[in-house]
Amino acid sequence: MKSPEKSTEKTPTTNEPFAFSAANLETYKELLTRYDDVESALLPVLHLAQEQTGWLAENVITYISNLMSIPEIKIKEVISFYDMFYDVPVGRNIVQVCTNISCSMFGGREIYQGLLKHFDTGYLTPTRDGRISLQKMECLGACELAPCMRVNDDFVAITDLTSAIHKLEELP
Amino acid sequence: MTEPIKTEVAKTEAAKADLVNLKWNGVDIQAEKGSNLLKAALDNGIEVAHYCYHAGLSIAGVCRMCMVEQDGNPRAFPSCNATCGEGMVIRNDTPKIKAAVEATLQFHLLNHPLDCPVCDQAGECGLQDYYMKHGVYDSQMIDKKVHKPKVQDIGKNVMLDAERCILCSRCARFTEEVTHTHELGILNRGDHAEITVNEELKNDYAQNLVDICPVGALTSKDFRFKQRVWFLKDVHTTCIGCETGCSVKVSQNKNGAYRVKPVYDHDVNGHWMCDDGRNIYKHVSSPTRLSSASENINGLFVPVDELSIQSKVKGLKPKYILSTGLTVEEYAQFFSSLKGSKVEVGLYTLPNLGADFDGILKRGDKNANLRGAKAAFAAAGFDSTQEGLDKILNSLSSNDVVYVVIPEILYNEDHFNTLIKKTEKAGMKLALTPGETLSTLRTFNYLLPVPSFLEKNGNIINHQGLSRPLRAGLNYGETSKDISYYGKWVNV
Amino acid sequence: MILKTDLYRSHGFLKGLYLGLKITMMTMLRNLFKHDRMTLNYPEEKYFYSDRFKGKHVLTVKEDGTLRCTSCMLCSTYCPAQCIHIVAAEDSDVEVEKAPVSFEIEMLRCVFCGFCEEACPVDAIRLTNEYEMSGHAEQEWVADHYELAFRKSLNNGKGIVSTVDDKDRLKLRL
Amino acid sequence: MKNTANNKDYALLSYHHIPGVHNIDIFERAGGYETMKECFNKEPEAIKEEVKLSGLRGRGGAGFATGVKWGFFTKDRNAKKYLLCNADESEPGTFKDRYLVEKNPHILIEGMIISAWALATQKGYIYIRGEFYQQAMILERAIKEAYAKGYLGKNILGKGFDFDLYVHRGAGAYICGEETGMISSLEGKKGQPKLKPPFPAIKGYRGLPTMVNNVESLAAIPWIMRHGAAAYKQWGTEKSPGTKLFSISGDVNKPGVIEVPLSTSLKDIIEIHCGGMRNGNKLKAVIPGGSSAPIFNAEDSYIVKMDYEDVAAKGSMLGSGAIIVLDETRNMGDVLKWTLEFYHHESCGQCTPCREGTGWLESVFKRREKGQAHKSDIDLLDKTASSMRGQTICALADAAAMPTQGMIKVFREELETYVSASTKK
Repeated sequence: MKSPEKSTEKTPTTNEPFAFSAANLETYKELLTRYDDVESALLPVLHLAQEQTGWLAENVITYISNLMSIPEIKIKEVISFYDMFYDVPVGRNIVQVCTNISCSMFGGREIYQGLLKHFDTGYLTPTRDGRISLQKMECLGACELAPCMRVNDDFVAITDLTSAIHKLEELP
Repeated sequence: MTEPIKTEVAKTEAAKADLVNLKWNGVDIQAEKGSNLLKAALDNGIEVAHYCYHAGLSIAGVCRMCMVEQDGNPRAFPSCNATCGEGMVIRNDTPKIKAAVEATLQFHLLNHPLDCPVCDQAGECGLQDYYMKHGVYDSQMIDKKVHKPKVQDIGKNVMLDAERCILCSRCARFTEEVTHTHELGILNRGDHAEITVNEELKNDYAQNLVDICPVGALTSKDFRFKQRVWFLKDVHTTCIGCETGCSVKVSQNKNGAYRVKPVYDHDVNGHWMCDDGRNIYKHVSSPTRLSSASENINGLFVPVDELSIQSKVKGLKPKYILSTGLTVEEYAQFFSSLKGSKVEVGLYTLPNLGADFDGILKRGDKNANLRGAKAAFAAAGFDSTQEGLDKILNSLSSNDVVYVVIPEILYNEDHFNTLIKKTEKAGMKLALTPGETLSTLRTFNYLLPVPSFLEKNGNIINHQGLSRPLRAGLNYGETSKDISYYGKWVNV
Repeated sequence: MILKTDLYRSHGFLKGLYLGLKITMMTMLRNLFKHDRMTLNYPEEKYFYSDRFKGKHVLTVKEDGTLRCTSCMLCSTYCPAQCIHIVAAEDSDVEVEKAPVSFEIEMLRCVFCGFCEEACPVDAIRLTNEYEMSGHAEQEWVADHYELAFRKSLNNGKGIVSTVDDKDRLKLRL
Repeated sequence: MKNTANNKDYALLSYHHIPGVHNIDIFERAGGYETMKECFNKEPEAIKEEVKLSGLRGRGGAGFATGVKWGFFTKDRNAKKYLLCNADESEPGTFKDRYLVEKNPHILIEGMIISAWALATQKGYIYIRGEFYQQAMILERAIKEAYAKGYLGKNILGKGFDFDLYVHRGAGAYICGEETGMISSLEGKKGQPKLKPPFPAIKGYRGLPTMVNNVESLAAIPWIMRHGAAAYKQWGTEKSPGTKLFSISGDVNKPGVIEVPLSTSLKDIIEIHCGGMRNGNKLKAVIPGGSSAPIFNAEDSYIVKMDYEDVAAKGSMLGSGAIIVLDETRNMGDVLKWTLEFYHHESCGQCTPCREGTGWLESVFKRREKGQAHKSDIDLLDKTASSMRGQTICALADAAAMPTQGMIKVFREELETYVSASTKK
């Protein structure tokens, strides 16, 4: 669920139609063979689409809806339900900071607020150069690295705000 | 096209499965084995609070109001997800359950906006009804309520207010199971969950959403702010929109009729009705409806005394063209009023419109009482076919007077206009209009008011051959006489 | 001042007459010179009833001058004389959503019982202590919402602002 | 006392000391997949019997005996059915499955193959949470190796038994850790739990019988089958036998995952296996089984034995075995605030008591920030929590209510001072 700061006005829909790249189409076909029905492949397909375009806009939804003949409202429901599917434009790198019990004990929340102030951005809104989107997440399952942060797909051990900012400087 | 899923209609009466008897709050009730426990309680008139359960939809089990306790089962469980078994002892009046329902209702009302003064559902709202019985009268909720988008027009005459929604998912299940159009869904997670429509509503049964929504989240745009429901009285009658003949109730008071809602009818329409049927009340109390006999003076209709019309018509040979929207009793009375005099009577049947069956309820054949009419014509020995009508129309001459009963609901005006053009040759033309005075009636000499479907008691025969009653509500057109009154003019 | 009957009997006719006249003369002189007499010279001197008095209705307004009434019809439902007729319609401001297009009270039918005041959930209608409602027979006796809310006597045409608002109600509770 | 953690002949981490054991050849050289081959000669019923005898209890959180759960499964071998591995692991404080799968994915795959053989499921999915991307890739590679070796796919080891295994990534929702929530998510819908009855063993994924087990439960199957149920019972007590992975975090010198026999005392775990309290602070409280387990104060923590019965006796639950240690510098009000914020964020929104209740519980702490909370709000918390329990489809409402009531029972004064601390009088 997006946290309350999620803007409620209609997200800007890029109008040119979306389509899977050739490679993604292959993986899509292979994905279908894994399941006994088409709907079960929805989550992996949405992951695939998000890796290709960064975030899931209206045109992505209509494309997947026609491709898998799933009603659009069902896809919108799924996208808005899960934290890792984004229906708002996000930066190139997704930085998830854990603010749950073990990490908050070691300053996870202060680090998250500090990063927001440092990059002067809000929940999930990309920084001006479109490089980073910060996301406040619940327990990321790496409590021994508390306070823990995830950058794109890997865990990053940080000790405090300065080490976190240092780690994010190197990102492309 | 998928097998028409008429809810419970096509289902032949299953052999009476063996009945089981169970105790509910100490009262013995009987129910079919394996049937829904909550349905059994409601059928036996036991009051069980419920929001998400609806007999015509699947079980969601999310509102958690119908919790019951069973001897030997420590945990309370929702009765809508349980089936009837032999000798079950169920209680929903124990203090534990009462407290649970009270707390759950407070949870329902927690983020519910204080909209009762401006909400159309007030008076028949599920929250209001249960609040009186199960309410926590001193709520401790002093925080800011969660806000969601209010006043949204989602098309097809339905307004959505996501803040009032208690997320019982009845509407989402309706668009998924009954109309298979998947237009409504619940976005987001937790208490930011919100009912939304995908672009807009497109199906023909959208206004059923307004009926099944237990709160004021989905309200009808046509009825918006028109009247408070406690000022209205319901008249149970039948829809004359097409040959299905759904059982409906029309809410009306002395100022007029305001809305039409379906009534559960096991054999014909189940719980639903189509959107076209929702407008059948409009002509009954509309200001442009003919209220007294009137004469056509170069295009303007001026009220005139009936007797003067009778004198004008004397001596001409009368011919009648009846519509298919009349009741069986009216046909019988009309034919008996002719008392066997040699006169030609034709039947104007409306043309077939759109698909002959849309898979749920709507049918293309718009003649409400076609079978009743054909039977009455045959009994009285008149020709009810199209050729018979054409024969009468072609043989019209200047010394004939033709009475045309205008169909109450005209979906296809130009087909009717061809009929009117054909009657030009007659010497004197009289129109018996139950509905509004249409512009095309200018060619008629006289207009005579006749009662609309909401002002007469009688029966019509629907497509299955079942007779469905029409009941008169508050009659406003006191002056209008029924068809047989004009039938007597034959021997004047 | 109760005449003592035994006094009158014991002192004979003349004394009784004298006592009666004395009381009348004293009252007359006092009224002439001390001005505490009961009568009011209406219309120069008017009697002001307390707020409890149930007189002519007023439709209160919000700070921005619009009617507070949401046309929820509770007053017309509760009115024993059924003399309140309201027509509701969509309001331009989505926050308000519903407002009365016309609010009429048939002043001749109204029994001034104050039930509408009790029924109103948002303190939109009150009975003021105004009692001057006389008029000619052919006069239009149905008070529309303009007269009920913005007549001269109400804060000379600007209407009476009622304070019950969501913000205030929440503030009160906290 | 000898450091009994991570002993080589324990059930789960016995291969963890071998470098590169995620590669199938090294895993086989160390004795991997032998048990699987032996089991294929055994009768499936015998395997089920052995697991039942071992008394292995579900390691996901409820602690329901795996053998009994397998007993509910349909016996009809050629009916279409599924075996799901619950690797969602979103319970705050829990990271044991990640630690297990990261280093040694094959033990899970071997466990699933043996279970599939016993239960005759044709297809299996490992539902792993979306955030564990690298772990999903590790599992994906391990499964490819297993397919290459012929341990998966059609006609495994020539026994005419085929079993396909795939990895399915979730997308960040704690509710998908709940059995039926995961099934809804696997069906491509919102991960909202389904009504029970019918239970998944009878009507689960796509309406077919589905067996859902936790990673740790499935990973223990190979050891049990190799050494027999009796050997497994040598650890732990009669009712909670075997070893358990504990993920310890918070104020300890060496947070991490340890494998110790059940009913090891919490005192030993903290002092011996985790190197004692961080910079020597005094222990104040311990959350024994993840965020949904009510909290222990210092006295209980020292005497409790970490097994299902003793922890339950002390009023909490072993849950997923995630121990969060809190020293005296920690403030219990903060801990409860974070827990309730977690449950408010993660409630799936289906049932009204949980959807609105979790929001309301957390609103008391939001009011505290604005300085408008009062001491009486603690009673409101308690009353709301108790009216949420047992009213919903899944146990998230209970998981939100129990820690609240537990915290109020143990640290009531501290909560009251915390809540009314910043109220501007």
